[in-house]
Amino acid sequence: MTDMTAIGSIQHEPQFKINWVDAGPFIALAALLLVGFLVNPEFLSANNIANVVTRSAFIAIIAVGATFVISSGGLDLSVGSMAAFVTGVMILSMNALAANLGTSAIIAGIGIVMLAGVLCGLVNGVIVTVGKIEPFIATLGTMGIFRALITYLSDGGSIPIDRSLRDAYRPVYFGSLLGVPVPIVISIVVAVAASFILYKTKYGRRCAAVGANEDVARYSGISVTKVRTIAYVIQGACVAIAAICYVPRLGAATPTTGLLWELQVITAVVIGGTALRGGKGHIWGTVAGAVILELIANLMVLSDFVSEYLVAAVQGVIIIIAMLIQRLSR
Amino acid sequence: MTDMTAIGSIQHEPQFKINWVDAGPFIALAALLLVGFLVNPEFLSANNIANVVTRSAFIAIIAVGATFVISSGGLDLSVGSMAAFVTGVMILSMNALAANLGTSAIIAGIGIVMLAGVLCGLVNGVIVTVGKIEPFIATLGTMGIFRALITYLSDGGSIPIDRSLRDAYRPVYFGSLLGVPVPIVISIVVAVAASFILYKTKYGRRCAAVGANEDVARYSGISVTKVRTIAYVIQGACVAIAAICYVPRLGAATPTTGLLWELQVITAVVIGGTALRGGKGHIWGTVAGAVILELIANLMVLSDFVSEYLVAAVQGVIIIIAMLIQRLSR
Amino acid sequence: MPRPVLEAKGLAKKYGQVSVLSDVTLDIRAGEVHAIIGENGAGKSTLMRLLSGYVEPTSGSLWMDSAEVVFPKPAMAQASGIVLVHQEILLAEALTVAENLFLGRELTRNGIIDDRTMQRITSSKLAEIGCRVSPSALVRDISLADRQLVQIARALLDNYRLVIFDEPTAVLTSDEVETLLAIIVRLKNQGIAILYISHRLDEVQRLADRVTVLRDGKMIGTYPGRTLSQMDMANLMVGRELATLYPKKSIRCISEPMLEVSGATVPGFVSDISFAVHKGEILGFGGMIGAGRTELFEGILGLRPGTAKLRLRGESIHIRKPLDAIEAGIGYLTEDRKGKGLLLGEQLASNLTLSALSRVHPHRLLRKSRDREALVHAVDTYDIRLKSYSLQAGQLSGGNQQKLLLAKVLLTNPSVVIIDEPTRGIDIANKAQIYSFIHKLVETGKACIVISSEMQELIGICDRILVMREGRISGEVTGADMTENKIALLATSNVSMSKEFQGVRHT
Amino acid sequence: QEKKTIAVSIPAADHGWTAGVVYHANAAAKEIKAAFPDVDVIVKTSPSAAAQVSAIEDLSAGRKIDALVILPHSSEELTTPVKAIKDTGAFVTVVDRGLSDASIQDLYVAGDNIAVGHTTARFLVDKLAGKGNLVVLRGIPTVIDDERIKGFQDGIAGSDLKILDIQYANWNSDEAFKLMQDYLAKYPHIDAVWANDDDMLLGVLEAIKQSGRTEIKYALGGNGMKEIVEKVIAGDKVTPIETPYPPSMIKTAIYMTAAQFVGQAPVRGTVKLDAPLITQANAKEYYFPDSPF
Ligand SMILES: Nc1ncnc2c1ncn2[C@@H]1O[C@H](COP(=O)(O)OP(=O)(O)OP(=O)(O)O)[C@@H](O)[C@H]1O
Ligand SMILES: Nc1ncnc2c1ncn2[C@@H]1O[C@H](COP(=O)(O)OP(=O)(O)OP(=O)(O)O)[C@@H](O)[C@H]1O
Ligand SMILES: [Mg+2]
Ligand SMILES: [Mg+2]
Repeated sequence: MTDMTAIGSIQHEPQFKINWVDAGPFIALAALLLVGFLVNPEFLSANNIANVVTRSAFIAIIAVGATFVISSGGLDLSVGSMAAFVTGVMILSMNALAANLGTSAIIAGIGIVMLAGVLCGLVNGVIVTVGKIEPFIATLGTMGIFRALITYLSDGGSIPIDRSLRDAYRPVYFGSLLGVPVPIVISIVVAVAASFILYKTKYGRRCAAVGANEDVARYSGISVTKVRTIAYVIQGACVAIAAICYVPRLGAATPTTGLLWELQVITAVVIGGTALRGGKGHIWGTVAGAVILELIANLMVLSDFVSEYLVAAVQGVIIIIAMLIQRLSR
Repeated sequence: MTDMTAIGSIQHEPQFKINWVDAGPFIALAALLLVGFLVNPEFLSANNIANVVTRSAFIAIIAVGATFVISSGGLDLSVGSMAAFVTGVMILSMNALAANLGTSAIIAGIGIVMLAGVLCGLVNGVIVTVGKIEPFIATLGTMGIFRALITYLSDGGSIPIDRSLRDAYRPVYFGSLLGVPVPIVISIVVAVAASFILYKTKYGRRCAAVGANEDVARYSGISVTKVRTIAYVIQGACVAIAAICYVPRLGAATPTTGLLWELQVITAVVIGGTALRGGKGHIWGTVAGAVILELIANLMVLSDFVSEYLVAAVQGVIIIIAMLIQRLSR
Repeated sequence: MPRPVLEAKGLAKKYGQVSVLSDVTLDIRAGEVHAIIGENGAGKSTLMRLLSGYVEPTSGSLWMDSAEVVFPKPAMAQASGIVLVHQEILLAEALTVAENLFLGRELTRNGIIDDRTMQRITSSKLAEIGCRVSPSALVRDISLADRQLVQIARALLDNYRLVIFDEPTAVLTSDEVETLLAIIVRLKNQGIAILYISHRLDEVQRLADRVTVLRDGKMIGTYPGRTLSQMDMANLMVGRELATLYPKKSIRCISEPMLEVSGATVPGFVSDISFAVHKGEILGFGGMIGAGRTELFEGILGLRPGTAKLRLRGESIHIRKPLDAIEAGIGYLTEDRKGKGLLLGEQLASNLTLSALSRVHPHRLLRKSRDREALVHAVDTYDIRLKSYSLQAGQLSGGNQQKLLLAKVLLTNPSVVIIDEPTRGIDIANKAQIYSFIHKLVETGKACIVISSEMQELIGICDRILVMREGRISGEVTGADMTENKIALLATSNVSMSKEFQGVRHT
Repeated sequence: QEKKTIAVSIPAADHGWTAGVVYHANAAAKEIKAAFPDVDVIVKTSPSAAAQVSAIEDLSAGRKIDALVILPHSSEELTTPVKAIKDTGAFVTVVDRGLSDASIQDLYVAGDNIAVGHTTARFLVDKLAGKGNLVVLRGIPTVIDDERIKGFQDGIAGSDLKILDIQYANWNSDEAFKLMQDYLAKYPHIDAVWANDDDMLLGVLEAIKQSGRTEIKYALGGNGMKEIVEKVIAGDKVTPIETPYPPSMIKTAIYMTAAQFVGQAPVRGTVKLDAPLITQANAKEYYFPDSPF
C-alpha cells in the first residue's frame, strides 16, 4: 500500500469563513435601512432610529426567549396573551402594594411578574412535554387561557397603573443609560445573557441537540422533557422582562395588549435565521429580525405612497423580500 | 441442521384492525357530545347539531385542503384572508355580471372564485417552493397581502351581494338536499373527493412521501416542488369552495371575513391526527376536528357555567383535553 | 478464565405477537472479542439493543458482577460501562462533528462550554481511527463513512467496559477497516470486552475469540473463534450448505455502449470524468472514501448540481431532475438508505412502489392489491426476511432494508442500474443471491454499474473496474489485472496512472 | 405662508365602524388638501394601541406636526405619547375617547358610548312595557364595549327586562351569526336582541331569519351603519330604530382642526355628539349612501 497522506487534499472547510447564516438578517437589515433612507431621509435620523429600536425591544426580548423554544423544536403561540396576562398581574399587585410600600412596590411588582412569567412558561412546557401535545395546539390553548384571564382580571376593560407609581416607573421605558434608551440596554443585556446560555453552556448545546434530533439527544442521555420545559420557562421569563419594559410605555394592561405578538415574535426568530423545525438558534439574528419588523412598520408610517388599506400588503411583500435576501445571502 | 419451515410464516395484515390514529378524533368527538349532553340536553337536539355541523362546513372544507398542505410538509396561514379576498372577488364580479346575466351570474361567479382560489394557492405554492421560503413566513406575508386586498376592494367597509342574486343564491347555505343542509353535503363531497385524491391516487402517495422525507421523495424521482405546489393549489381550490358556501350566509365580504380561520383550520387538521411536521394526512379526522372546534364554541354558549370573560380559557382547556383524548386513544 | 463483564440470561423480545428473539443466554468476558453472526433479520441488532438499554426485553435478565441490572435508558447502560455503536447512524445532522461527539457529556470550564478542548480531543480521536473530517464540519456535510467513524469515536471517548459494534465496517473501505480492527485489538488488550457484529466473515475470523450464532431469533450456539472456518460460520448461520459466493463470470458479448458519460463535472467533488458502460456489462467503480464516486452519479442523475453529456443507446439525453433519469431507464440505488432511500415510518408496500407508481398502478387509481402483489413478489424474489407484511420500513433489520431498497429501484425496470454499495449490511448467503441477481440483469441485456468499497466484491462480479481518486478517474483494470493491489494503488497514489491508463475506452 | 401639517391617527379598518372612520378621514384629508394648499393632512392607521403609540412617535420624529387629530385605541395607553406631541407645541384634537388627562386636549369631539347603550335600553323598556327576556352580544373587550354595555344595563335597571345571556362576538358578523344561532337553540323564548354594533346585528338578523322564530320583537344594533338605517327608513318591524355613532365624527374633527390654520375663528373646547334615537321620521338625515359604512 502506498502511504495515506495523499488523501484528504480536498479541503471543505474554508480558511476564511464568514458565517453567512448569521449575516443574513443583518444584510436584510442593511438593505431595509437603505430603502428607508431613499424613501424618506428622515428615516435614518437619530431620533427616529432610536424610537424604532427602543420599541422593538418588547418583541426582541420575547423573541430571544422564543429562539430557545424554537431551537429546541417547540413553538409558543401564547406569548402575546401571556404578556398581557403577566402585565395585568404585575399592575394589579403593584397597585395593591403601592399604598403600603410606596414606589418600592415597583420592585415587588417586578419580582411578582418574573414569578408569574416563569410559572406561565412552566405550564406551557409541562403541557407540551409531559402531556406530549403538539406545541402548536398546546400553546394555542394556553393563548386562549391567558387572554381570557386578562379579560377577566380587567372586567373586559383596562387595568391602569396607579398614578402614584407612574412617574417613578417611567424611566424604565423613557429613561436612558449613558445616552442609550433603557429598553435597548435591557434587550442587549437579555440577548447577551441568552447568547451566553445558548452558546456557552451545556444547556444551550443540549437545546440545539433536542431540536436537531430528539432521538439522538435522548440516546445521548439528554432529558428531552427537561430541556424543552426549561426552554419554555426561559420564554416565560423573557415575556416577563418584556412586560416590565412595557408597563411604563402604555401605562395599562388591556384584553387587547400583546395581540398578535406571537406572529411577530415567530417571524423575528425565523427572519433571524433559526429554522422553525428546530436546531441551532441565532440570538443576534433574532434581535435583528425584531428590529427589521419594527422598521418595516415605521417605514410604512413615514412613507406616503401606500394607501392605508394596503399597508398590510406592502408589509407582507417586504417580509417575503427580507426572507429572500436573508436566504440568498447564505 | 433444523429445517427451514420455521421461517417464512409471514403474517398478513390482520383482517380486522381498527386504525386508532384515525379513530382518535372521533373518540374525542364522542366524548365531547356526551359532555355536551350532560351539560345541556338541548345540545343534542337535531336543530342544534344541524346548525353546528353546517357552520363547521367552512372550516372543514378549508381544513381538508390544509390537510394536503400540512401532509406535504407545508403550512398555510393565509387561508382566512384568502377566503375573504376571493369572496370579495366573487361578489364584485357577480354583481358586475348580474345586470347582463341575471341569476346565471352566480354560475359565472363560481367559476371566477374557483379560478381566483387556485391562483392564490399557486402564488403561495410558488413562493414556498420556488422561493424556498419557510412556509410559515411566506404565508404570513400573503396573509397580510390578501387581507389588505379585501380591505382595499371594500374600502374598509363591506361588499354586499346584489339584491337580485341574493334569493337565488341563498339555498347554497340555507337550503337542504334530502333533508341534509347543503353545506354539509358540499363538505362531505369535498372530503370524499379529497380522501380519494390522498389515498387512492399517485399524487396522494407522493404528497405523503414529500412530507415524510423530502430527500427520499427526491431520490424516488418525485418533484418536491410540483407536489408541494399542487398541495397549495388544492388548498386554494378548497378555500374557493368554502367561499362559495360562505357568500349566501351573510351576503357580504368584509375585511373581517375569515379572521383567524387559519388557526382554527390548523387546529382542526392537528386534532384530526395529521402531524404538523408532515407525512400521512387524515382527511376524515380533519373533518371531525373541524366539527369538534365548532361544537366546543357551541357548548360554551349553551352552558351556563362560564363567565363571558372566561369562555376563551375554557375553550383552550377543552382543546387541550381533546388533544389528550385523541393522543391517548392510540 | 476472565470474569464475564455482562451476562444475559434467557433474553427474549416480542413486538406485539411477533417474537424476534427468544431465550438468548450469553456471557461477554473482559478482554475478549465476542462476535455475533447471523443472517439478516436473525435478531443481532435487537439483541445488542437489549444489552445496551435501547430496547427493554420482554423476558430474561441481564447480570453484571453477579448482580441483576436493568437498563431502562441507554444512558444507564452507559453509566454502567456499556456502549453501543449503532448499525444505523444516529447523529444529529445539524450539529458539528465535535458537538455530536460530546453530546450529553460536554466539557466545561468554570461552567462555560470548552469548545477548544472538545475540538482538540475530537481531532485526535478521529485521527486515531483514520478519519480526517474537521471537528467543526456539520455532520450533514460529511460522508456516510465519516459519520460512521464519528459514531465509533463517540464510543471510544470514555472508558467503557463493554463496547458493542453493530456492523461498524459496512460503510468503510478496506484501509479504514484495517485501522478499526487494529483499534479493536488494542481495546481488547486493554481488557475491554468487545461485542462485534459483521457480515464480513473474514473480519470475524481474524478477530473473534468466541462466536455466537443466531438464526431466526434463536441461539444456535457459542463456539471458540479460531476453530471455525468462514464456510463453517456461513453454514451455521444459514442452516444448510452454501454454494460459492460469486457466480461464474459468463462470457457475454460486451460491445454495444449503453450509457456514455462525457465531461461529467460536479463542482467541489468531481471534474471532467468520461466513461461508458456497455450492454451486458458490469462496470465497477472503486476508490477510497471521498473519491467522489457517489457525487459523480448523483451529479449525473440530477440529484445534485453538476453537468455531464449523456448518451443512452447512442442517443443523447438530458437529465435535469431525478425523474428524467428514472424515465430514461436509469435506476440509482443510494448508499444512504436511511436518509435518502426509504421512508422509515411508512409501510413496506408504499416504500417499494414509490418510484414506480405509474408502473405498478397503470390505471388512474391506486389499488391496494397491486401494492400487495408487488410486495409479495419482492419479498419472494429478494428473500426479504420479515415477520409481517404490515411492518414499517424502519422495523426491518438493516440488511432487509437494503434488499427492500434494491427491490424498489429495480421495480422501475431500469436498463442501466447504478448500485452504490449493493451489499452493505447483507449477509453472506444473500450476497450470493444479489450477485447472481446482478448477473441475471446484465444477461437480459441491461447494463450495471456497481460502486463498492469492497474490492473483493468488485473483483468478484465486475467485468471492468474504474478506480477514482480525488474526483478523477485514476485508472482502469480488467481481466487478470483486477487484483486488490492494483486497485488500491490506483486509488491512493498518482504515479501509476500514466502507464496503464490512457483515458476512457470508447468503442 | 408656511405649510401646516395635520397628522391624523386612527385605528385600522378592522370592522365596519372603523372602516367608516378611515373612509371619512381620508375623504376629509383629500377635501382639505384640495381646498387649502397650505395645509397638509397625513392619515395613519394603526391596528392596536401599541402600534398607535409607535405611529405617533414616528409622525413626530419624522416632521414637525402642527396639529394632531387622534381617535385613540384606548385612553390610558395613549395619554403619555399624545402629551409628548402636545409638548412640542402642536394643537391636539381628540376624537371619541377622551384621554386620561383632559388638559392635553385642545379640542375634544366626543361620541357618547354610554348613550348608545342607554338610549337603546330606554327604547326597549318602553316598547316591551318593562318586561321581557333579552339577549345581548358584546364586541371586543375594550372600554368602548364596556361603556355601551354599562349604559344599556343602567337603562334597563329598575324594569323587569332580564338579560338572559351576554357573550362576546368580537364585532364580527360571522361570530354574531353563530352566537345568535346558539342563543336561539338555548332559549325558547326571546323578546329582544341587542347587538351593540351593526356589524353584529347583520349576523343576528340572518340567524333569526333562518330559525323562523317569530316571537322576537326587536333586534337592535347601534352605530348607524347604512344597511341598518335603510331598514329604519323602510319601516322594518324588528329593527325600527337605530342609534347613531357616526364615524363621520372624525371628519368633523379634522375640519374643526383645520380651521385653526385657515379659519378666522379658532375652535377649542368640547363638542359632544349626542346619540339620539334614529326613527323612520329622521332616518334620512343619517343616511350616507356613499360611505362604506
Ligand atoms: N479531505 C476531506 N476532508 C473531509 N471530508 C472529505 C474529504 N474528502 C472528501 N470528504 C467527504 O467525503 C464525501 C465524498 O465522499 P463520497 O461519498 O463522494 O465518496 P465515495 O467515493 O462515494 O465514497 P463511498 O461511497 O465509499 O463513501 C464528501 O461529502 C466530503 O464531505
Ligand atoms: N420495532 C419493531 N417492530 C417489529 N419488528 C421489528 C422491530 N424492530 C425489529 N423488528 C424485527 O426484528 C427482526 C430482527 O431484526 P434485527 O434488526 O435484530 O436483525 P439483524 O440480525 O440485526 O439483521 P441485519 O443483519 O439485517 O441487520 C426483524 O425481522 C425485524 O423485522
Ligand atoms: Mg442489524
Ligand atoms: Mg459514496
